Amino acid sequence: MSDMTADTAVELPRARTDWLPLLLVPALALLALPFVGSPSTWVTLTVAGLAMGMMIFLMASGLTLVFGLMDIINFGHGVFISLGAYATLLVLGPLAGWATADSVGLNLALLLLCILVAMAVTGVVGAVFERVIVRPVYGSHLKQILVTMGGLIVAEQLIHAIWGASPIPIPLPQSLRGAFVFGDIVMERYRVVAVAIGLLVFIAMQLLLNRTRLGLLIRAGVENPEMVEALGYRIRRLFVSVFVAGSALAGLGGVMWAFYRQTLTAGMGMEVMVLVFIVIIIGGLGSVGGCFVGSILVALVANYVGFIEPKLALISNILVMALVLIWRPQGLFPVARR
Amino acid sequence: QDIKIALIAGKTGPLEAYAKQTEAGFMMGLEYLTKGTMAVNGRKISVIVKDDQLKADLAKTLLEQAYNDDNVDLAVGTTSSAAALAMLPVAEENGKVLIVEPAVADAITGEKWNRFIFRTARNSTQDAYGAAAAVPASGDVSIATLAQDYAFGKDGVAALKNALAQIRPNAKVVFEEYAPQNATDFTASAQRIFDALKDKPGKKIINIIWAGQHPLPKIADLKPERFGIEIAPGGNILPAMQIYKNYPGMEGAVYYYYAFPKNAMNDWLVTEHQKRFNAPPDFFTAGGFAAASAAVTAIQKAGGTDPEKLIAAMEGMTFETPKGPMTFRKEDHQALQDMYHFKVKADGKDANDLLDLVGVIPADKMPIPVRNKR
Amino acid sequence: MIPSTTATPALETRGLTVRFGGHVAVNDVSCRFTPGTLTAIVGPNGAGKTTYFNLISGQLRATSGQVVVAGEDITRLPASARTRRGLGRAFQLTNLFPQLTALENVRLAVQSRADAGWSMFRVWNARRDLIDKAESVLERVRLADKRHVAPKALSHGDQRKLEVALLIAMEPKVFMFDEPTAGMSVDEVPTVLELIHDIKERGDATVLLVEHKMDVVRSLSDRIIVLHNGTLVADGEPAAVIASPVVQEAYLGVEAARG
Amino acid sequence: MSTSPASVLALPFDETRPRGGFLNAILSSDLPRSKVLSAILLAILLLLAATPFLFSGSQPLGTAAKICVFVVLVASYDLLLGYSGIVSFAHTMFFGIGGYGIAIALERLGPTWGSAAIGLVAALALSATLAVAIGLLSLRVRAIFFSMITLAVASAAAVLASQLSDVTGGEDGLSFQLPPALRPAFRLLSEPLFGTAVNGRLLAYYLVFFVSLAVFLVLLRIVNSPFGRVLQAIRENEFRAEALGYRVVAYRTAASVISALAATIAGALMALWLRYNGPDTTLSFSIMIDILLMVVIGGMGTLYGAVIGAALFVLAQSYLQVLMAAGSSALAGLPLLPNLVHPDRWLLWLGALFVISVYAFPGGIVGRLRQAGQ
Amino acid sequence: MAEPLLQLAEVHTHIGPYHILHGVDFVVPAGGLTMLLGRNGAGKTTTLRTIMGLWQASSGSIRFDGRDITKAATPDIARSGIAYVPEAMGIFTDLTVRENIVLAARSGPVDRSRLDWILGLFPALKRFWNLPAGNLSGGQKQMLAIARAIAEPRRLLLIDEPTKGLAPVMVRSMIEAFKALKASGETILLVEQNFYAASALGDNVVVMDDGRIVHAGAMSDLVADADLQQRLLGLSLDAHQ
Ligand SMILES: Nc1ncnc2c1ncn2[C@@H]1O[C@H](COP(=O)(O)OP(=O)(O)OP(=O)(O)O)[C@@H](O)[C@H]1O
Ligand SMILES: Nc1ncnc2c1ncn2[C@@H]1O[C@H](COP(=O)(O)OP(=O)(O)OP(=O)(O)O)[C@@H](O)[C@H]1O
Ligand SMILES: [Mg+2]
Ligand SMILES: [Mg+2]
Repeated sequence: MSDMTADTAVELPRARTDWLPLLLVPALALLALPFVGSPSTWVTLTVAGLAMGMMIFLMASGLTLVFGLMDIINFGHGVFISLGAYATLLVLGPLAGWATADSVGLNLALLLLCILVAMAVTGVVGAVFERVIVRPVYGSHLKQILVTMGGLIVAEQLIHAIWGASPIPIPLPQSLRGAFVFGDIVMERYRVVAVAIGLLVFIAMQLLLNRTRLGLLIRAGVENPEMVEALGYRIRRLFVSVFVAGSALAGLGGVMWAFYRQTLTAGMGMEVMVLVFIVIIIGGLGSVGGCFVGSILVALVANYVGFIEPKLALISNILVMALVLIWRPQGLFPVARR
Repeated sequence: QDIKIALIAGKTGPLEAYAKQTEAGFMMGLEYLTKGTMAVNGRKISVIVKDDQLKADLAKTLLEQAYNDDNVDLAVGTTSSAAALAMLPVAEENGKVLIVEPAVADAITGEKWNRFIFRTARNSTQDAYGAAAAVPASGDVSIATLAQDYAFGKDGVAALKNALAQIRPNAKVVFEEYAPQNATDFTASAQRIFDALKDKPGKKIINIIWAGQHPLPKIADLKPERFGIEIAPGGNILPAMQIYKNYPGMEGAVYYYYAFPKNAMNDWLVTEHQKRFNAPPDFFTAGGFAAASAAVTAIQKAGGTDPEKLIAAMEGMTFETPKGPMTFRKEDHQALQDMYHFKVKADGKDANDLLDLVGVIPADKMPIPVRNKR
Repeated sequence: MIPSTTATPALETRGLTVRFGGHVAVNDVSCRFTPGTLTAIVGPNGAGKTTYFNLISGQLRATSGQVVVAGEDITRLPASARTRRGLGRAFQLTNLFPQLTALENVRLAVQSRADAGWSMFRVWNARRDLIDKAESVLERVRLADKRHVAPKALSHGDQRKLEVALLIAMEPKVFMFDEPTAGMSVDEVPTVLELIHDIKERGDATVLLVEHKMDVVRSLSDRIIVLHNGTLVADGEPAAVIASPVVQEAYLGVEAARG
Repeated sequence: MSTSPASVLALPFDETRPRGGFLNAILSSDLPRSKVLSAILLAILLLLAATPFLFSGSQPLGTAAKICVFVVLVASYDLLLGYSGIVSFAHTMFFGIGGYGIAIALERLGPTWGSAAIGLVAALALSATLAVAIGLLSLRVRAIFFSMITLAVASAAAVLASQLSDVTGGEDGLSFQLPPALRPAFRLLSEPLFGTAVNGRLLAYYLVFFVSLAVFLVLLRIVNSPFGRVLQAIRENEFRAEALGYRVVAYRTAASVISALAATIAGALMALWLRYNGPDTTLSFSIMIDILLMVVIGGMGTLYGAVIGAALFVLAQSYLQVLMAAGSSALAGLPLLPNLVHPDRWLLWLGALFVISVYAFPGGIVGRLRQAGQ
Repeated sequence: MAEPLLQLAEVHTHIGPYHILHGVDFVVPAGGLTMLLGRNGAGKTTTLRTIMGLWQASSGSIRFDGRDITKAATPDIARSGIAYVPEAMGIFTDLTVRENIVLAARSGPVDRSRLDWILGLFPALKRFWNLPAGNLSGGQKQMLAIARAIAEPRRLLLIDEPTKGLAPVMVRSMIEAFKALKASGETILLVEQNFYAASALGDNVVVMDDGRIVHAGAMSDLVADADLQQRLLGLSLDAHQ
């Protein structure tokens, strides 16, 4: 709707698309092949890595919106992941039968329901969080870190208070367990589902941010909220909705992560936060595409390195980040300076 | 005058659940052993509970306070091994007894030990012997280990290798895989292990030595049975073991499971615990209970709380616990105790009905080396 | 054309060029600036004037060409090192320390000039001389009564004056003014012009002035150079340059400028 | 213009006029500028100086020592954050280096002053080198990227400390002995002074106290020097500072180095006081967050804020659980409330404290007091 | 006479503790171009910001098009048909020129002929269409700020010093643009230091000093009356010395 360059009488220069980072993924996969050796192992590792990347992306996408576009460092993002995970209990409690039912339909419906409920819960809590915790500290990173860290501690404690401190095992729906086996290649079923959902979310976000002026408005609003208001946009309302969307996405990521780990702990969201930060920095703050590529990159490298030289697995994420930042100091797709 | 006991545990932080169990077990133990009077030798017992938040420095400070400011007669703790290790010198400086529960590091009754230290908890080597004992005693057995890439994991693997050499010479560790401490994706590790094991003759087992979130389901989902590989998980607290349900038939060794020991103390514990907390007692509940038993038995035997008398009484002392009798070995004050060889049930009645007992591994079948210097 | 003096010029650029992708913002500009002269740089918006300044003072790195100050090639030096070699710069878009007081803004410039920045074990206000000098500079731009006001609370015109004050406080050998009077009210302009005039009169300083107000240019400059699309297209006596067709068309518009 | 900012901003005094006096010289002309603030600072100073004689028991002394150490640590961080506008998450790394320097040296080389000196010097050298390296490599990038890089560096340091368990003791950390003069058994005076035994523990406390005081005063001088003023200018507008002739990267790197050195000293003091060092004590991310909070509560960009922030926070941390225990038993009859103030929920209140204090003191406590004073 | 488009009555504005506007009173009639003049620090910018709701008037009233907008929120004021070019231009430096203009056109894609007209006025914008606006030259940024304000028709334009930093030839095209806008029925309130540009355009003039209105009348009167010029613009000069 915003593409007014379409057929104006004045010939306007076109923006160029940057394909290079996208090529990085296949290049990396090909590079790893000779080192891995066995093609079937390579396929297994690659597919697993892609799927893990999708799950990381789901957890990180909300943060890239909130942190990358709105410039709010939300250390509490992790708790929304946990909260989304725990919200599955609201569904799994009454509908436990759907998980063990021998019907793919029911199993998937259960997953979908979990996702919807979790997104609703985290969205609402996100709205409250924004209102109570974050709003007074727009513009000051430092205070954001502290306040969201405080919010994180409080929320984690509340999870403890509500659901108890012990880890809670949750069942992965019957038909999503196990793996497809093709010869020597294995593909976990759940990871296939994760890929589907990840792609869906990615496409939806891309459309929303690139086909509407939403992304522009957010970025402009961060730089100069006064001016955006003077142009007639209600930036406050927009920011709240973005924050809510970011939280709901974290909730979605949390559900996916919960079923992957099959155990709930209040700290499970916080544990992935460093990874999530690394991913959005690699991607370029605020770039959904970058976050997507970054997630896959990190997960793939982790798998290849874990197979080829496990000693390095400990620092593979940081290594990837360092290399990417040396190549592109602003991340793969810098949103700010194109 | 009251008998004062300090109980230090990591009550807040990621291991909150463990500390809760220890505390509950300890209090129930006192209650059972004093028949509800909470008094020994006519002296009332008061327990001061302190939270070290799993921090070593705080644990150390709290123990100092307990001995100096609160004047406790003896102390029990704590959840984290690092914190427990930091506490050891404090006991020596103050010349008072410290019963270590449930920290497992070997060094506590090994190189870092001093004569004021007693441990009711099992140590890592006992875990390793348990795991080794769960391995078949005859035929070729090839084992691959999966452990976390830091001192705890490395020591665990070394201990397992030792234990196997001692009691299961037919089994060999053929491959050691170390993954990052906070790893969540185990595809690469599993592939490496499969590659290492699949062409080996005889029984093939993956032994997992892991603290925290268990990688078991991730490995199991990759279908090791394709290559005839079995998984031997360690024991854990009940909520963590509930995942085992999905993989019936797995065998391993565990420190405590509520349905295994058959004795009056355990029967009382299981019924009472079920009544009060609506759940069976767990790993650390039993541990806390055992620590309480050690304390009460020692005070009764020593006829008071004089540290030297306590030490004299406790060396070589045998005391009852929900796991049956335990004995503080004279040399290093480690409580020697039974372990249990289990098999995961095919269909349990409820969420906590998980394990079948294959056999008790008696304490005297595990020749735990003495590692301290006296 | 200005006859080149035999003495080494205070500042010289040789074939200075900068490219942004396909766009050449400054294209092969060679020029010498002699001490004691004021050179006005004019040209349409986007001609490359500010970019030229950026290349000289080190905010941008040149794609090719050299910047030479008093015989020394400084092309590779960072901005701070160039400043210490006597290049001073005021910015077109006001660029100050928004939360520090006006006085502290100026004092920092004075302190840099006195090379006192690395002194760690002395209390700052023990250097009374720096403070006195900063105050006298504020006096000269008529901001003395606002010396405790931070730039973010100053009106636009006052911020412009403070920008000029910083440059004066640095006492450079080469002064570069980028539209110093833009947004300044009619009654304030003369103050600034007087200041610039004084600097020029002292005779040892070299002044470069970017300015769109032609009456200002005419009254102050000894020489005008014209940039157009990054290229130096004219260089010479003010009257002659202003009368040249390229200035008349590209810069002033087809009709002659007012007055 | 009667109401223009210029005339309203009639300052209570003109800070550009240096004034004489001993106090002024010691405090580098940066006086507290508020009566209440001065009174609080003086009270903190006196209390810290007299703690051993005012309170008995090991907890108050431990708390006071911790306050001293954190004042230095927080002040050194404020030099980075408040004065230079650099957000680094690697500050605990330097704290840890100091701690490990002392711990490793005293453990390996024996409990002498010489080994402590060697440990400290080595730690300072390592810290300075690392600070220069990090500074030169990464202070050029955007602020937020720098923060993230330091986050990665800090976690790498923690991993390293855990991996090098032969040297660092891994997760367990290191317990060690102090030089004889600092041990509790050492008596300087045979008679107690004002009822307090003048022993090695007391000497250790005063060592911590006076070194902290000295480092603090040096930092105070540095931030009020022309150098400190340049740092503030860079924080405000680095581009402009560079144009004014200040080499931004060099200044920032220098600030990082100074701050790292001070943090290293703080770490060394911490280790000396605790006779222990481990990853949780000096390296953990939660300490980093505590530091941030102390800076912000106290007031960024003023070193007095560090004093107040550290004192308040350490006190809260040490006594919050005690207070809550009292509160919870006082509220025993009521529904829900006792649960919320149960000592195990202390983190909940700490979290709330984070949020509330940032709101209640947007300019920190010092900012609030100074405002009120005008 | 019909109600003026914009009317300020006794407007006082405080910024923090400082009292900046001391009862500003003036009207902007519909359809014309009103100049707001005054020396530095007189309060011109503060007046425009108060109209836009970016500072809150502490007392007095502001009416626009028959509605009281004194307490309205900035976005609502903008939506009622006011466009604003701030003194500091308010360019979104991270966004491209195109994206800046896309945002300014609130109701959808810019009308093609209008865009052609704007890019005809400011060819540089066309040339740097996909360049981040932060990389534009000072004058080009100024052009973009104005292009943004006129991307869609509005009832009233508030423009703070549009000619600063513009080359003479651009000042000319800007004057042409304002004339065209005036002809199409838009009303303009312009703050300007460039008295000559001002006199070429203004229908009415308002002069401020020290947070108050010191003169209001027709521009032709002021241009014709050298004494008045001297008194208003020279007066402040004397007062300042
Ligand atoms: N980083 C950049 N990338 C691409 N183009 C740039 C960049 N920086 C500047 N330009 C372009 O270079 C040209 C020169 O800009 P400059 O600021 O030097 O102009 P100027 O002569 O100072 O104009 P004005 O009078 O408007 O201030 C402009 O067209 C600008 O768009
Ligand atoms: N944010 C602020 N805080 C405090 N005072 C301010 C602030 N902004 C402006 N002022 C003061 O308000 C007065 C009027 O400023 P304003 O910017 O409205 O003047 P102006 O007429 O636009 O001047 P100029 O022609 O220089 O732009 C000045 O004295 C200024 O110092
Ligand atoms: Mg320019
Ligand atoms: Mg103004």
